[in-house]
Amino acid sequence: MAEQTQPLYVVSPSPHIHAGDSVRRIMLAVIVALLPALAWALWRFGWNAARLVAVCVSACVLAEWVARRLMRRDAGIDDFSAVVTGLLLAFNLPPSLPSGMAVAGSVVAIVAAKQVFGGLGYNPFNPALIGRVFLLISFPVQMTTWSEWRIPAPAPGLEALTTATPLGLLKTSLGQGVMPYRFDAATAWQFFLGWKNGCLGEVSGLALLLGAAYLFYRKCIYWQVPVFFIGAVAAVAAVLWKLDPAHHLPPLFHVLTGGVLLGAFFMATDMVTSPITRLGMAWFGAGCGLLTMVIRVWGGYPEGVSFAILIMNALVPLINRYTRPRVFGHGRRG
Amino acid sequence: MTEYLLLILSAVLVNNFVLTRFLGICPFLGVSKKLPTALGMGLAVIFVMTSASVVTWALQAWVLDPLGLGYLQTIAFILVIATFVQFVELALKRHSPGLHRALGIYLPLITTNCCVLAVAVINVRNRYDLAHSAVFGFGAAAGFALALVIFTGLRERIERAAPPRAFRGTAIALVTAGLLSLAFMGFAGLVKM
Amino acid sequence: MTMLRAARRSPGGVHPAYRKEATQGRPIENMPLPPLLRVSLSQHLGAPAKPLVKKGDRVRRGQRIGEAVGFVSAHVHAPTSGTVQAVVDWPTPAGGMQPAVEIVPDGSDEWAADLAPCADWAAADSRALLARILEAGLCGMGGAGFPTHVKLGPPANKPIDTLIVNGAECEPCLTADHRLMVEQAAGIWTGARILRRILNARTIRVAIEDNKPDALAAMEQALAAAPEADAAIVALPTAYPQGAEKQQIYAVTGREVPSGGLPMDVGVLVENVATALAAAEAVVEGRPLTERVLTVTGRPVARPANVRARLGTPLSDVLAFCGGLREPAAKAIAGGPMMGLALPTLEVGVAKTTSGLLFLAPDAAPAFTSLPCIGCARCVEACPMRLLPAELSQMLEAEDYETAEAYQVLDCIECGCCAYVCPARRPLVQHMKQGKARVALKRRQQQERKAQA
Amino acid sequence: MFTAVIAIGLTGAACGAVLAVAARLFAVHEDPRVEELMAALPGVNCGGCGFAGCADYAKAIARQQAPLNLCAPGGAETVQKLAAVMGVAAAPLARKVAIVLCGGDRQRAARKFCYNGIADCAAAAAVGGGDKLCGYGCLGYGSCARVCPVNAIEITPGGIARVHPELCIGCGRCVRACPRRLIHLVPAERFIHVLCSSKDKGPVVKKACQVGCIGCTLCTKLAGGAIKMDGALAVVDYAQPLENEAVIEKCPGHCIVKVPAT
Repeated sequence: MAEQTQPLYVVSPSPHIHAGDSVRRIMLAVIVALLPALAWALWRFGWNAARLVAVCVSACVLAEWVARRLMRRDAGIDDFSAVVTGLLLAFNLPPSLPSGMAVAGSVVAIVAAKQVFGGLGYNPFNPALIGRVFLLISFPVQMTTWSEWRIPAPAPGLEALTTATPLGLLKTSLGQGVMPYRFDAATAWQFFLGWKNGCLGEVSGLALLLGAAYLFYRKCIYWQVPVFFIGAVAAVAAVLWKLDPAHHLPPLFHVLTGGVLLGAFFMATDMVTSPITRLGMAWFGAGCGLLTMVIRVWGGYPEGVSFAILIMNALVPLINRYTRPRVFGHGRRG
Repeated sequence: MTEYLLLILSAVLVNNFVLTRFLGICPFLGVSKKLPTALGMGLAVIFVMTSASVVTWALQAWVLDPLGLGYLQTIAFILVIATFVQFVELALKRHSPGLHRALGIYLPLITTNCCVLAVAVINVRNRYDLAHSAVFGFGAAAGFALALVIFTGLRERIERAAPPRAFRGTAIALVTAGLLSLAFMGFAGLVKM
Repeated sequence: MTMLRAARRSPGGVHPAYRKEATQGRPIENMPLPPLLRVSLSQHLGAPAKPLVKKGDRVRRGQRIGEAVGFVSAHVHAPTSGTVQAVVDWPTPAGGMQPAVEIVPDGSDEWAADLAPCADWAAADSRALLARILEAGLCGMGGAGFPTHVKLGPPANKPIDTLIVNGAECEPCLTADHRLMVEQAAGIWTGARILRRILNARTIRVAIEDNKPDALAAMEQALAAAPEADAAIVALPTAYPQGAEKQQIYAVTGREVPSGGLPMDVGVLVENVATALAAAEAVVEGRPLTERVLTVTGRPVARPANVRARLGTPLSDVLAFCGGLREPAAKAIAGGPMMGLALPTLEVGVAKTTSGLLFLAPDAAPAFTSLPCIGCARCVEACPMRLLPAELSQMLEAEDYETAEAYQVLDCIECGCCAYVCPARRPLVQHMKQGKARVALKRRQQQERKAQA
Repeated sequence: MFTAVIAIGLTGAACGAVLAVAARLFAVHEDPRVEELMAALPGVNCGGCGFAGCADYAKAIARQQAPLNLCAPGGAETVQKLAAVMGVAAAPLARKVAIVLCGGDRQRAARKFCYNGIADCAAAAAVGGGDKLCGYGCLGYGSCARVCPVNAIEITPGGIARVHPELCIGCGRCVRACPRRLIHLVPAERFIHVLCSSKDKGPVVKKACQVGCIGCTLCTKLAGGAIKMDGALAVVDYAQPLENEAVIEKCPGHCIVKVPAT
């Protein structure tokens, strides 16, 4: 009937061409986008940053390799997703964190938050954030010891060194109704450039924005999540600041401090754990921003970004279900 | 009025009965397969817990305390809760057999649901008056329903996941519930009780 | 007012490199008769035709050799004069086995005078014209293959006011329609007028993508030469799937075909330019459909070309006419790279719906994998029907057909945009096809059970 | 102590009264036998009886709309229990196991093309008519193995489905799952089978597979009526006994095999 004219043809369902992107290239793009923040962290925190990043990335990759072998699955480390998780986890750690804890956080992030569900694409929660929250709750002291930074004192001319983060100061001093320091254009510029302490990756807003621009260019993230996230933070902060300027700082402060920029552009936009419809992404971002401010202003922790994103990750299946676009040919006259 | 609001807020978010106090885990795992069933279970639990709080408070204040029978608290409470659950089961069987069949064994199991008994006992221990008991009962049930609905959404997602053979089914559900409660810890200290 | 812009931009869609340079400048070449023709009796949607000839019969070109069976079917005609060698079951591009008539051409190519040519078709009654279209065995030549006479006979309560002639040819690599528009623009306009006469529609719109400037110019000149009331050309922005029926109707007229409905529900009808030309030849010259133009292209092909081949010409002969393969090909595709059918063998005859023969070298044929979906939402972005391919494919993998039906899997037009952009290279279109088949089967079973109860 | 008994007794009485009223208000009639039938069924919910699960099958029996011997996994003793509940005598059911009537794995059956797509038989069969040259053969993508509730079907390294008779409970899910209808339920004790389902003629089968039935009809003579010809394909008629092992050696197509009976 059909003799073999030449080697067997490959037969597959349509389409037979492809846009060319792959999971590996996306993960590489995210890594490249993280490089500016990494460079600033190395420059700002020196050896500690290098140590932590190396420990986290290698621990994550090793944990993934071992987990995949135990689960007798293909060694999935070639898609660099473990490297991304390691980098993002390191960016969420204080520079002085001991390496042992960083390894523990990495193992929890990769095994408990990702591989136990079957690997990349099945995890409902952002692995790096699970690792960070696990460490924050297990080792509260080590996770909240920071490096020093020069504080613009309330009265001009006075300079002081402190190891508390801008948000930490806000939480403690505002408790007694005292404004920790004046927050003006110069301080805002100082915070934006990165002259403050905090976790490795969240210090320099400028570096994060550079990375985010690259991600937009490579179409790895959509604008809905970051814009609504930062918008919600700014909106809530603005309302509170208007109502009671004595006890609240302006919205620019809340956007430039803590993990908002890192969270909005890199953590909340993680493809696997964010909604797939544009409307859903908007709700997701707004939810993250709102919860961040609720925890920061009324909650027990000085920083709420990690918890906010994790809680919104839990809501993603419901968001996806209720924000479906109107199918072509339905609705108006369908 | 804000006091009641704070009470509800603390019962739903800060000390969520399922995610922070780890009560009512068996219906939480058993009924979280399909969203409509979970919603049905949530409403049933809200009805039972709110009414049980009121009646148990009355029982405690008017019967057990004056007669000094505090030690019979558990038996009396369970008696009342069982009656409410049986009442709900008969009503559901009559008015929505679909939901009744979907909830299956988990409807009568509300009797043994530790959330219901816990809310009654907490009301008594915290010396809440009638209004506070009812509000706290409603808040606790709302917290349970919220956690159940969120978890059902997650459960439908991880049904499609491919965990290793040892983790399939309830094991992966428990891991997810653990991570969810980790996330809910963010609300710690939200309300200064 | 003969050149219009698109009324609306249809949602979603992708922009693949359209790789038409190899053949868009080359005029159509007529292919000589092959040693053997294998004419399939199932070249159209609907029931395959019933063979009228048997082994040893002598046939002439245009003589009917296959009778349409039932309403949705089409006649099949002998592509040339010769003797019938056999009537045999043969694989079709889709892989099923259907009857086919093997004819050995005798080289005289003598026409059978079955259909009388009628030049003044404007005077003829529209029902006679429709009968001629049925007689000529026309079917959609864009790729679907829906019998044209069925399409041109909508029920009375569904009037058609706009006829759209589809010259978009949004599939990359294919240039058959493009060359037809450049070389036979007048014939296409005649065909369009005939179709409008049959439908007594008010407006004619010829939709062409703006990446074919010479085709736009040729069609505009032909229209200027013989001006026509309420007829215009619409230059659509180049995008895939601009040529899909529902998307083109929305882009040209702004109307949205309802889900599960047909274009006639919104008073529109779409016909391919090749079908319009074939209608003109059937009516004016009295010639049934016996040949068609297809693009033979792809890096492995020695001499890519647009070939006018007789229906039933084995694709291996068409390839030989184009100089054969100069490097091994991994895939042979009937149609375009986005919606074409990968062929197991080249021993298949050219059908009325074969718009192209594309060969992909091993490095240019990306493979599907079963990697898990990472929720990057690019397929949601690309889907022209605004479905959620990511969610649907995961549901269909878990065989949850109820939810898939609720997520409107039946509205999927299998255009391939989602699988084209999916970074995890998942076979999304295959998931959709399987899902649609299972959901349709489930609905049929429910109807049967309801009918019994 | 006395007041305790009175207090709790009164509370109990009050609750009892409330429930009594509620029971009458929400009365719902239900056939008591359905529970008993449910208890008798194994509860595998495999759908082998053609109903959506044991509950539906029990309801159908209670309404006398279904015979008692449809439950394959339950086997003979379930039929007895159901008969006891309904007070009716019922014919015992012979145990059946599934078998895949195709032997041509990757080494012995030629391929038509390299398939690239979902690893599922129904999906693969829809693309280009299946990647095996033989249009009737087993594609080996495991749709049946995934559906089997007791994992009795194994996909051999050669890429063909093979049923382990000792594990099979005869529920029939694999029969419905196979897109090429290659799996049949046969009596468990039978051990001679024609492992081919190709209706093509001899020369076509010879080119497609080394272990295909070429329609030589030799086995029908030897088996004396236990094997009949369906066109060019030899088909075992399981109603008739078949013991003659000579068929196995004599078959030129090597497609008649001895499968160890359980």
